[in-house]
Amino acid sequence: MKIKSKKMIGILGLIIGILWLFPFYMIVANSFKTPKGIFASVLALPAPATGENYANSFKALNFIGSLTNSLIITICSVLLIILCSSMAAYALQRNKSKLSSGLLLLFISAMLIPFQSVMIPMTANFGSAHMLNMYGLMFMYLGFNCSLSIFLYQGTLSSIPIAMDEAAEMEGASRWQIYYKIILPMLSPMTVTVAILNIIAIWNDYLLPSLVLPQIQYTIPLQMFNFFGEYTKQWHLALAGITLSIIPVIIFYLFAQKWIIKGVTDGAVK
Amino acid sequence: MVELNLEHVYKKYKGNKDYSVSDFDLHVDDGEFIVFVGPSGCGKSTTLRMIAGLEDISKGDYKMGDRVMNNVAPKDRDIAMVFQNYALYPHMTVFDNMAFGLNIRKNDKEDTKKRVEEAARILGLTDYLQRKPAALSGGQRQRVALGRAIVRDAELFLLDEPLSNLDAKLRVQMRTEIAQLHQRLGRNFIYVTHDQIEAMTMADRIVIMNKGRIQQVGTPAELYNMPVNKFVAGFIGSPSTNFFDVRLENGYITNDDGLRVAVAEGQLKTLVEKGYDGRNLTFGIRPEDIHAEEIALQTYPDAIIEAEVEVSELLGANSMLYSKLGKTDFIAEVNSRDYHEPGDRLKMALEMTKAHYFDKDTEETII
Amino acid sequence: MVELNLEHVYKKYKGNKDYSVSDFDLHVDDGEFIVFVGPSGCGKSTTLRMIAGLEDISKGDYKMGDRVMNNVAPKDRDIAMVFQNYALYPHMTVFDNMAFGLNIRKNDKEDTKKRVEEAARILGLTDYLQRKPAALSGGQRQRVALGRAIVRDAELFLLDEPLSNLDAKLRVQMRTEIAQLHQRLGRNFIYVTHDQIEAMTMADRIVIMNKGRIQQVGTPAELYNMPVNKFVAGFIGSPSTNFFDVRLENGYITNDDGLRVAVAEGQLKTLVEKGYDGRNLTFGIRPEDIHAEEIALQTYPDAIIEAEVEVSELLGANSMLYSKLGKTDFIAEVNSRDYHEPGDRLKMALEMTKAHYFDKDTEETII
Amino acid sequence: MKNRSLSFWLFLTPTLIALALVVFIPMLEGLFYSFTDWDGLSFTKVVGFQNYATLLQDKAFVNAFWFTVAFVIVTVIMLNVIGLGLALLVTQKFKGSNFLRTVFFMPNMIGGLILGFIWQFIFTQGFSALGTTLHLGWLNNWLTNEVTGFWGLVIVTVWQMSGYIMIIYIAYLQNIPNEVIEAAKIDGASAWQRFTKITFPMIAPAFTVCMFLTLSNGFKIYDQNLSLTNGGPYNSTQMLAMDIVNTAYNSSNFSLAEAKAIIFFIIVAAISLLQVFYNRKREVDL
Amino acid sequence: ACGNSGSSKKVKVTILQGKVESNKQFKQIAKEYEKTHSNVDIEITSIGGGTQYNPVLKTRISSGNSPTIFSLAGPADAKQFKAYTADLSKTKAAKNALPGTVSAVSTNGKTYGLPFNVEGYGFVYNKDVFKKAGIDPTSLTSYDKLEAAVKKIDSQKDKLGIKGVFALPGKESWILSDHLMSLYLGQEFNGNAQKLYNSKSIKFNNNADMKQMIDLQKQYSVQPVMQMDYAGQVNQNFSQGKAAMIQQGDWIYPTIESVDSKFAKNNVGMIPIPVKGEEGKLPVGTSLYWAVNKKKTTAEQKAATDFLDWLYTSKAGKKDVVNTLHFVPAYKGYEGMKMPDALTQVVYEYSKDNKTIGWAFPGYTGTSWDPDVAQPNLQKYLSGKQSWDKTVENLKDGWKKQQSNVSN
Ligand SMILES: Nc1ncnc2c1ncn2[C@@H]1O[C@H](COP(=O)(O)OP(=O)(O)OP(=O)(O)O)[C@@H](O)[C@H]1O
Ligand SMILES: Nc1ncnc2c1ncn2[C@@H]1O[C@H](COP(=O)(O)OP(=O)(O)OP(=O)(O)O)[C@@H](O)[C@H]1O
Ligand SMILES: [Mg+2]
Ligand SMILES: [Mg+2]
Repeated sequence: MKIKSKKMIGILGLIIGILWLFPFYMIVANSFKTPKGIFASVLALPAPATGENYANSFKALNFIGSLTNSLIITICSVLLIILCSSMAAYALQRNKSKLSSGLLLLFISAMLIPFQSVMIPMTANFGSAHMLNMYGLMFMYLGFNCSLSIFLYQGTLSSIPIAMDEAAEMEGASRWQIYYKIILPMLSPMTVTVAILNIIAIWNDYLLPSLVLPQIQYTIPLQMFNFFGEYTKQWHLALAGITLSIIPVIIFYLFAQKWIIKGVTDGAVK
Repeated sequence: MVELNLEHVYKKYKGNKDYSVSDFDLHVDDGEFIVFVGPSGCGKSTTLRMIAGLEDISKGDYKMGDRVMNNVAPKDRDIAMVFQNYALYPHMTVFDNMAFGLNIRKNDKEDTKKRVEEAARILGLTDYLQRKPAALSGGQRQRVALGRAIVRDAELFLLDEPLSNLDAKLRVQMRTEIAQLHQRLGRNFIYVTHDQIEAMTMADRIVIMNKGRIQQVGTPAELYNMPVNKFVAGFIGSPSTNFFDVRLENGYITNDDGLRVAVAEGQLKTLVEKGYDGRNLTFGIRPEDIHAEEIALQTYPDAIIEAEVEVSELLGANSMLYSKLGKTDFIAEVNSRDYHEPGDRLKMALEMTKAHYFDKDTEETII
Repeated sequence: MVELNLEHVYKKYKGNKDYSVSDFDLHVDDGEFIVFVGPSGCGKSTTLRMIAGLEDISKGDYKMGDRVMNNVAPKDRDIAMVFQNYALYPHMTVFDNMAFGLNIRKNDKEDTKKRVEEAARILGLTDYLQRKPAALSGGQRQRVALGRAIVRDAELFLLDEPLSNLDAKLRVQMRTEIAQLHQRLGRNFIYVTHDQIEAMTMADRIVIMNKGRIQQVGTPAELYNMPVNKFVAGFIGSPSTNFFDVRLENGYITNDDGLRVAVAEGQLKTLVEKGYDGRNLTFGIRPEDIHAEEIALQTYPDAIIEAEVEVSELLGANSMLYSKLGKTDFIAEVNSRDYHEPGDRLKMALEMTKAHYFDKDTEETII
Repeated sequence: MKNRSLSFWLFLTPTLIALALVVFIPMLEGLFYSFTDWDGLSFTKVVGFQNYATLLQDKAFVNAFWFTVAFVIVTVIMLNVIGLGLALLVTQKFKGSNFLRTVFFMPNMIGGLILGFIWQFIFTQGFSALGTTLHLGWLNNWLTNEVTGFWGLVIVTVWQMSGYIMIIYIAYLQNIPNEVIEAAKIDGASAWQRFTKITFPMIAPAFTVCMFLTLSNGFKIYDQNLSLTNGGPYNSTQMLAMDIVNTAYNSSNFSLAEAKAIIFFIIVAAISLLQVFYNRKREVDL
Repeated sequence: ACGNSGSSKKVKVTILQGKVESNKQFKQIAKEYEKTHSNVDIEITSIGGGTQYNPVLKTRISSGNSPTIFSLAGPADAKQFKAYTADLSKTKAAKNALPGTVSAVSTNGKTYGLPFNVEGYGFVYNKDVFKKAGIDPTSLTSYDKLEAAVKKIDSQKDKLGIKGVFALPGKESWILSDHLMSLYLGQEFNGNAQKLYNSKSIKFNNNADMKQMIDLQKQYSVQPVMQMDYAGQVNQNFSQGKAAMIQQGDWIYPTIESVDSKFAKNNVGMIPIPVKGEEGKLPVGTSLYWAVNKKKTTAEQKAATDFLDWLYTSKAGKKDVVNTLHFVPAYKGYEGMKMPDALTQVVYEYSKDNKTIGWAFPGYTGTSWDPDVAQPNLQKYLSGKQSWDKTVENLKDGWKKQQSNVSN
């Protein structure tokens, strides 16, 4: 009986999964088609298949260079976000006062501000500080994305028993040590989640880097927009480019999953 | 030299109506081994947590020597603590759990390793050093919690029921280890336990609490022999003291259940002097001071009751007779050699010199 | 009618090298009260969890009557369980924690309320019904865990050290309540404890385990009086049986520590018959079978040893003498009336008819 | 941690500074600009509440508002139900559950424009092909009117975001101590009962977070709107964010756009924070 | 022409422009220019996607990081960036600009932008289909002739292998609101965007003609019209021979070519849309202009104008304009050069022959009337949700309202 229901769940999952994957089938299938092939029938399999799009897209995107930029920006920003926002969330969650709920409110409300309304004043300010570059961008990402991360961390922190802090405190650990040695490792499933969500957001971001980055620091999405002219959209190259650019993310995700799956807090306090 | 002073300490948790600890006043000498005992929920852990600095003190002062510690951060108090609920770090191996406090203090790596391995050996955890707490049995986890404290060389050790989940044999062993540690380090230990034998054997002094208040502080023998009130008399010793409502008349205590025994001479004098003659009071006698052997019946001819055995429990050398005298239940601990069936009516002799008398209203000890 | 059968059950946790439970084979009759005892980490909880269906059985079958239960989901087994680590629902009040199992079964609301309140009364939790577990003391939490089980009317009760965090008095009380519950419901109970008194007084049969294997199954008296091996003899009874390495020669057992006592007659015959004459074996005697009173010395003139007392512990009526005979440590439980100082050299009489003898290699009991 | 303690502030400083510089200070500047005739570069005069008066009569803004509200209601419900459902599905231990996680999350890995392109083809060609073979009329002519435009947006959003929501739910699900679930099993709770009585209450923080996220993202949604319908046909599927952007860039009316953004912020903040507070009340500290 | 020498320091010219599809080509040209002008350093950034360009330019400017040269899309842009646009009327390129091509960005005799190029639109047709149908496309000089031809083609759809005579992309509202309406509305303003931009009201007298043209295209288009976008129209239908003609411009050539280069080379042609009173004239205009940042140093401004002059008037530059950028030049002096493809050739020839009408639509594409009023109303009519009369009324009212608000 147990086995049977497992199978049923598996089959259900498979059906939903196929439904979910269909658009990806379209992306990948069309990325192997000639421009003519794409529009002859978008739904069909590529016939004949060509790898040319990938070669061309690779060149046009300056793939190695922009991949490097994307990686540097994404990795640094995400590390910064994880560190700073888990710290902040820890401070806020372990302090039960009006002030900290007020601060939390402030953080949360920052998420509601439409980006477009701060975009111009913000970049103007950063520009006058000569910070319109990679490093400025990382800092901006911290500002824009820390709220969500804090919010996420804050929620899980309540399930890390305060006894953990207390035990470490008794052993003479400082606040920082408690955070760094006890809390942060115990948060790791959430950290992986936070990392994934931020990586996705930053990896794909177009608007903000387009305002901030000098051409030499262009990321993949910025290069990708060269395929989207006013009238002519080079879908065959864009689709190949997309496929190329999500591969690193998928690889990361597959690794990260192992982490998420490994629930760490399982019943070990007592 | 470290003396601890708890001066009229109170604690009320947020959201509670009542104080969990009230007017807790205790002086602990340098190097003393103090044991807290008391019924579940009486405030033992709370007191420990205040000493550790994990709970704010609502009122009163906690001092080390003359220094008021109320606002000192826990990490600066140099305390090793075993939590009642272990509080193991789930993401660390057993080794790392035990080494954590030492690593934080930048203890020499080699020395840490040596100490942890030594502690693991003592605790029988050597095979488990690389496991995470989730893959341990209950008792193994508790030993890790204990290990975390014993590797440390702290100013003060707080142990909250560190052995409750261990088997008798291991418990005896651990008791010895803790006693040795105490002797070796000469630090103050405060130890919470529900195990009377632990309390009796380990403590320099026992603090017995009830409903957040200290009832009595004293050496094990003092508590056993001179309880200050009915609560202490009833709490110390297992099974606990039997109590009978009686009336003192003409040197005898009597009641409607058919109890009529002569009060021991010296005690009678005190009772009469204190004006209890002709009044109701509570009479207490321990199970081990009730005898059923022929020889005892002969020795105490005017302290004999006839009771009915309801249940008889064999506990090795002795048996517990759960008995009834009229409406009052009591327990007698008698030699197993004399076998008694449930349902037997049986003569028992009370060793009246060991008896205690309590005021019926205040429940204070008269003698 | 429910009989439980555990047929050669094995359990290996993922990631471990060894089996945590091996070849566990037990038949439980309808309505029996079984107690599991054994050293920490011996596999008691694991066995319980397999019976509950929380762990997969690696090998072997668990049956109720004739029905193999291995693949039945826990929720369909109709079990009430007290977890060693409580496993309270943190988001529910004490009331809701206890009522949960009944509500799930769509028990009548009124009845649920009545039952929970009754349980709370028994457990002394009436004042805490509206609190969340986080605001309870350790013992109170444990009582909630117990309460969750006792409100239920399950087919099978599994209790994993349900009283370890309670004080002696409350523990006695709870013991009685559990015994009454067992009587009233007539269900199977499996009970894990480290408390020998609990084991001895509550069990119909005791299962004693070591390193994942059953050592012996029997009534308390059987285990106490007829241990099948040295492990059982050493484990049952507290303090535990004293063991001496000896050599049987001419009706006497002797060793280099100066032990030389006559073997009791009946026992000697058996020993010789089994061919142990002139061979080394292990001699065991319980602390309570070692006496220091004059009268005993006179009664057992050819079973006298002279030992040195190292520590003397007063435990109410009796005292424990931690003593040394040559290189061998042992404990004697003697009457407190005869006071002995540490350092005293003392004559003690061994009650040789109560002695046990074990094969030196197999550690099996000879007699 | 005491809030008078140094560490409390030290832990908060980096994020507070970043937030101030990146969000709040520019926001205040924007607030100021909304009272001027700012054109994105400079302003000539302060006009008081004129922009706010204008926007109240702006039919496009009001239309966008109601369209967005409807969209938010539908997607918040669907995303949370489906996201949580997927999370529960893939946290069951069965073969391929890990693979499925990746599958459900993958839509997040591609950005807005491509998404719109792909889905346009699914709606226009995939749907009509299906509609013709199955003789289902309603599958034809998608995205050509307000209703199909609306549901098209909903479908794309759900397809994309539910993996996102799933991830968050998974993270919280993983945090529930196993022993509590075991206790519930012993208490006889069925899978569904375990979910409603134990799991769900214990992941209440996740629910709060996800409600908030879906709510605020629903209001702020732009990319999908742009790439799938671009507000069309006849601006019937134009949502608030797009209306604001268009006001700013297509009509070069930056100060009006700022005013709209402020009003928009106030509305969304009121709704979302109300929701957060309502939900936070039900959460427990363990 | 040489930059100013003397200073050994290189002059940096940063360019921000909105024609992404030419990004690569511009970079190549810049590199070539740097080779012969060693003291200039040119950095080109291309931003595309319509709404994306404008915010980037604004943030660049407001953060003190403004480009030396940037592109403008018409009078509305010119007005917005007035404070930054230098007068270019003295440049060689401006002097050589074809008549009318700079009027949209000129005020009071000052020129603030130089056209990238000229573009033209009309009906791009499939030569093969027309031939098979037996129709000479050049003969379709009036609406009636067009209608007759359309009906004729439509009647042999299957034989011709097409799905519709037209492919009208209902999703791309600018096809109607910008290109088509420009023809009918623009008549009131002689095709002058600047005039239209400044007018308080519009009469739109020729609206009935426009309706006729919309209806025709809709009725004989590949269906469903409202589902079709640019890619559907060009890539999917026209380039694959599924539509006989589409209303589009010369800019679609690269797209067609990328789909089927043979088809592009042999099969495409373009005829003017037959508008009453403007028969035989092709609407030709400019969609992007170069502006030079007046806030930059004179040296930088000089280097910038030098570059633009070089590009459009030097021999090497001209070659690049035509052969690298595939632009139809908006300047004089390109006589005898062959345009790279069939469609640009058409445009070039019409403009050479002066058979053109100006683009009026840049006069409203930068205003909110276009996206907020014109496009939705026309789409409503197209999808049958609104009558034509109501549509026209809304268009007129909307314009009046907007222009009274602007009140400059
Ligand atoms: N989840 C687990 N994963 C791996 N090993 C485990 C796990 N749980 C228990 N063990 C191991 O299995 C053995 C038996 O454990 P079990 O919990 O059954 O012991 P126990 O008899 O209940 O002990 P205690 O009295 O200390 O609770 C122990 O050695 C323990 O380390
Ligand atoms: N965090 C808390 N919030 C509110 N009340 C609490 C809290 N912790 C303990 N209490 C209450 O304070 C009283 C004393 O608790 P404490 O934990 O000190 O008891 P204890 O003596 O350690 O008991 P036990 O032996 O059961 O562990 C109890 O009645 C308990 O319910
Ligand atoms: Mg406690
Ligand atoms: Mg256990």
